[in-house]
Amino acid sequence: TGDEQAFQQRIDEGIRIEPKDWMPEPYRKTLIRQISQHAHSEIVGMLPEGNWITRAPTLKRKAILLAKVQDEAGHGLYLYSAAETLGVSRDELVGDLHSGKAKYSSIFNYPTLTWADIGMIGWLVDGSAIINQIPLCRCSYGPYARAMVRVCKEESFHQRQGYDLLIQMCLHGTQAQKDMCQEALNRWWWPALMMFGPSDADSPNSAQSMQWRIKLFSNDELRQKMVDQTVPQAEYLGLKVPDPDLKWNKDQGHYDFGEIDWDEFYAVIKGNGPCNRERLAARVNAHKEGQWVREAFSAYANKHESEQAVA
Amino acid sequence: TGDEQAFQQRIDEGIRIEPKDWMPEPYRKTLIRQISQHAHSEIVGMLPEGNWITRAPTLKRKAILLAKVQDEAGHGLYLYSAAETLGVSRDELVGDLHSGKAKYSSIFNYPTLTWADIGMIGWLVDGSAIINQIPLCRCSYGPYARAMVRVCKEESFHQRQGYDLLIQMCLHGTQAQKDMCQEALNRWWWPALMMFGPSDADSPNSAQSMQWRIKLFSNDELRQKMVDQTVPQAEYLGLKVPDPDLKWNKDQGHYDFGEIDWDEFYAVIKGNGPCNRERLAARVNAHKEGQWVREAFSAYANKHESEQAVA
Amino acid sequence: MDQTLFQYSLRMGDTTLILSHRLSEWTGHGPELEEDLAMTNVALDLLGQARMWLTLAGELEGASRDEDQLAYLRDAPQYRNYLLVERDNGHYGHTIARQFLFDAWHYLLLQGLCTSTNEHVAAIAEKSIKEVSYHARRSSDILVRLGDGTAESHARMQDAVNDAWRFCGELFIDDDITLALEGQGVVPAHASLWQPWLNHVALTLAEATLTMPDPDAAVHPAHTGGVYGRHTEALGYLLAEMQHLQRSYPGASW
Amino acid sequence: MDQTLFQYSLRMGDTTLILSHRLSEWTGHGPELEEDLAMTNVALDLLGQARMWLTLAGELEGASRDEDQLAYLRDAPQYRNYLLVERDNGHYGHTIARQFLFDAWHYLLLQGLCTSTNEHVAAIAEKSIKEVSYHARRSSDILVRLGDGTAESHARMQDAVNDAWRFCGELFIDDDITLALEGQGVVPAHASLWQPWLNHVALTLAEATLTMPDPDAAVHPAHTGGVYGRHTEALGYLLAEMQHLQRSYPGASW
Repeated sequence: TGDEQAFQQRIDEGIRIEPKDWMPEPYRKTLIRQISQHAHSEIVGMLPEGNWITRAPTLKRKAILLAKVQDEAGHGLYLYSAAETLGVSRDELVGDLHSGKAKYSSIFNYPTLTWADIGMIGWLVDGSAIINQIPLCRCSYGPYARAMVRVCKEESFHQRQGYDLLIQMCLHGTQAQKDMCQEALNRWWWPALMMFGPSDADSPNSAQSMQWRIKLFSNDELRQKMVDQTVPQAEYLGLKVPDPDLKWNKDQGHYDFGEIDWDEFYAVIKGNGPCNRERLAARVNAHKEGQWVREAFSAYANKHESEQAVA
Repeated sequence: TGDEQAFQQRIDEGIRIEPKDWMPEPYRKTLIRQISQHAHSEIVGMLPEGNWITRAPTLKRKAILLAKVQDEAGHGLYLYSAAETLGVSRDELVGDLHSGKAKYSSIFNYPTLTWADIGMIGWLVDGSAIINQIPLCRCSYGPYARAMVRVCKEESFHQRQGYDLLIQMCLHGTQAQKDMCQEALNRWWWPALMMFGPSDADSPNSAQSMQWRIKLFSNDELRQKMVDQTVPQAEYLGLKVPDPDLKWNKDQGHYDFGEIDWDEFYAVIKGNGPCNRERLAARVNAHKEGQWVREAFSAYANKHESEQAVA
Repeated sequence: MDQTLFQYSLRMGDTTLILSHRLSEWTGHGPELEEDLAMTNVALDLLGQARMWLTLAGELEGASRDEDQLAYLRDAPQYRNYLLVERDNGHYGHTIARQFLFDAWHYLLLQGLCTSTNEHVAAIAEKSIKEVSYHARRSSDILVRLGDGTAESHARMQDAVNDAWRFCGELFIDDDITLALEGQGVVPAHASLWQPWLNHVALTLAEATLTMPDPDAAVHPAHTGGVYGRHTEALGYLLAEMQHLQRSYPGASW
Repeated sequence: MDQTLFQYSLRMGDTTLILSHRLSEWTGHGPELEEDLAMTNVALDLLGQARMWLTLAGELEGASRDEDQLAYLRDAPQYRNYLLVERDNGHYGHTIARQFLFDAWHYLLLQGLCTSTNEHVAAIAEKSIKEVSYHARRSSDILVRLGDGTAESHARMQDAVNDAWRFCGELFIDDDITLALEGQGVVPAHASLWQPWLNHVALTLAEATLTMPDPDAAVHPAHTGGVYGRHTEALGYLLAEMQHLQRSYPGASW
């Protein structure tokens, strides 16, 4: 249709789409799914890191971690707001999360078992998230692009903090601390690579999303970027990346790396990761336990609104 | 009446009263109150010690503590059974505990704050309990007297274990461990003395109970016995009894000791001890959370009873 | 004065640290996202204050203990926090009631500390009072909305206020430490905060349609002793969790 | 063989110790007094078994670590227990379902260990199996009564069995350690216990009017790794609590 052509032309010209602009229904739906998944990931992502707040080993590290998890709640808020500009309510989106209909990033279905995991999440998980998200600062939908600018700025701060935590443990720490980091890297490396999603060959919706400029690089391109960026950082830390096939490819100017265990990837997506049930249960439980609070807030608001109306 | 005279005569002759024997109503009521309070004390008493089971410092100490708390559950069971011979049900008695109508020993309203408290409970609390209970092995009501024989045997074992724990900490321990014991004694000494109840002058029901031989010595006599027995044990541990007025009275062959803070005593009885609410809440909560289990047990029993009747 | 002020700084440092810990237990589990954020924010503020107090305490003690050694290497009997802040969170209403009662005291105390003759104390108080004035506004606001919300929330809040009440009196008790420091103009007498606190609490509870418990019932000897290291059974578990890493890897730096 | 058997003894010692710890959390909080007693009794038995296994482990290791050093001075990544036993207790039905599934495996394993070519292993197994045969009878009995009790208890038990199921497969996995020991007649192949276990579980669940989950769903790589130190998030908290005193007063004896 003419609308669609005009819409695509604006996108091709790099003009931002804003909430009041006409947009094709599939564009709207895809964006809602993508933004809300991103929002849910921020919220569920509070749990694995939150797991170490009460056990952080110094007061400074505790403050950094608390502030970081608080930032994630903030990201969740902007992103839900960005999704709401597309005509859905936060309640609907949260309902979809709790019913299991909506997804969130599978990485948060892995457990945080030692303090080194907090470093790994900052370094690898936030690192991968940034690589995924920086292009989205230039995506076609205005509210999403603007949310991403703010998110990326904070994420890159988080990533540096995570790496700093690991430098402390790996370069200035005891052997036990170094071992803890290596063991954590062994657990987090592959899940972090999986964060970029299936290989391009298995990613059927990518072409449309790229045309709409809500996806700007292919999964495999971004994954390669992450590997290339991260391997030297691991070397600096003195950690061994748990991939026997990893090696520098001089001709390509890239690292070659081993095959990802896609069975694991799909198992976690289907709900069979180590913590899927625990994560969802924690969110559902918080919501349920908080019901009386939310009800009281609205009862109070209604009461005092009507009082004001009378007065 | 003639019944009453015959009853009193049997008691005076040292003949045991058994469940099927005639007994005056006030005797029955007083015994129910006394035995059930004792049973409740065993059950509530599981909580302050249970508080350290998961934190016991060695596996051997953990095993001793677990076994001890288990014994207390067992004592609760015999004592409820002894009370049931007087025509009340355990459910009624437990209901009275949970509603706050029935009392239990106030000592269990004090918190266990360090591992040394586990030693203090064994040494001082079980020690006082034994002094209270040994005479009851000869009391006039058969089922109660027999329960007491078994209870006292185990309690005296517990007391030795508690004292052994303290010997380890005070005589073989570090300065920090000794300090921990002294601080614990400072908190437990006076409440342990209060376990014997108000002074004889303020203990109006004692005369009748003595006549019935369900109380064999006065509160003050028993308290004096406890002090005389315990002070040398404290000295052996190298601990200072927190009573500036304590001193050996050569003429009397007893220790003189300071005035008990009866305001504290009555405050705790009235519900204002450090842990009254927590203790009762823990019991009520366990009962409430266990309701579905008890209901299922009886549903199963009913179902399979009727099946058997049909077959 | 140094040892007296050392003790007082420990009390303040431990009190803010433990309350921060309790609030941080809500992170990721709040009743709605905005509450989660706000609660974490208060936890962060209190943690920052705890670090200032504990650092000051370490300097005054003169035994080269830094904030982490003080926070992570003392067992419960060495902790000096008030009992109110160490209690389990309970449901959200319990947490809010505790926070409301604490914030009102904390704000009044910091007002007094802002004019301390000790410049370190005054500086900490000035930095803290801006944060705490927000805490107090927020917890009062939520108390009112929950108290005057639904029948259920009203009942829960009344229960929560009643339950926390008996731990409030301890905040207003003076002893050798506070009296000595008051004599030097370093801290206000804690007893002097009682009447303004009670007035504020009475007004806010009334607005929340809640009944204020008997003021006399706020003080009971059974619920005091935190500042001398006599705590409730809750603190040991909290510290076991908080200190596990420092205790398990002695001498490691993080 | 010593180092292989050291590893295996740690697995058994840690598994019985952690389950004992979980059960002991019920002490004083059980649904009725008889259950409280019985649960504590099982906790005590398992603790006794843990002490035998850890003492054996310490002797085999040859590094002079005793049962307490092994129990109290290893952090979570050094623990070798199966994941099933470290999970939070949940409600009583969760605890019973876990116990039933565990006891059935434990009993079958001990049967095999009773004929071990290693006399220490055989001796521990013989002492343990008497206790565990009671545990298995008791947990089956309660499972049946709760499964076939009320509609509520039936639903709770079905949920509890489903929830624990995915952690069962790990118990039957063989690796270098078990295979090496099996080759020497020290332990049975764990995989050999699967079919008898499944048969027993199927019969008991049927009697309890409960549906057995899909056997294939019992094994999933995401829920294995305990014996290599990859645990769930629950274990760290458990150990922080359990080890606090030993960690806080290093070198003290108790």
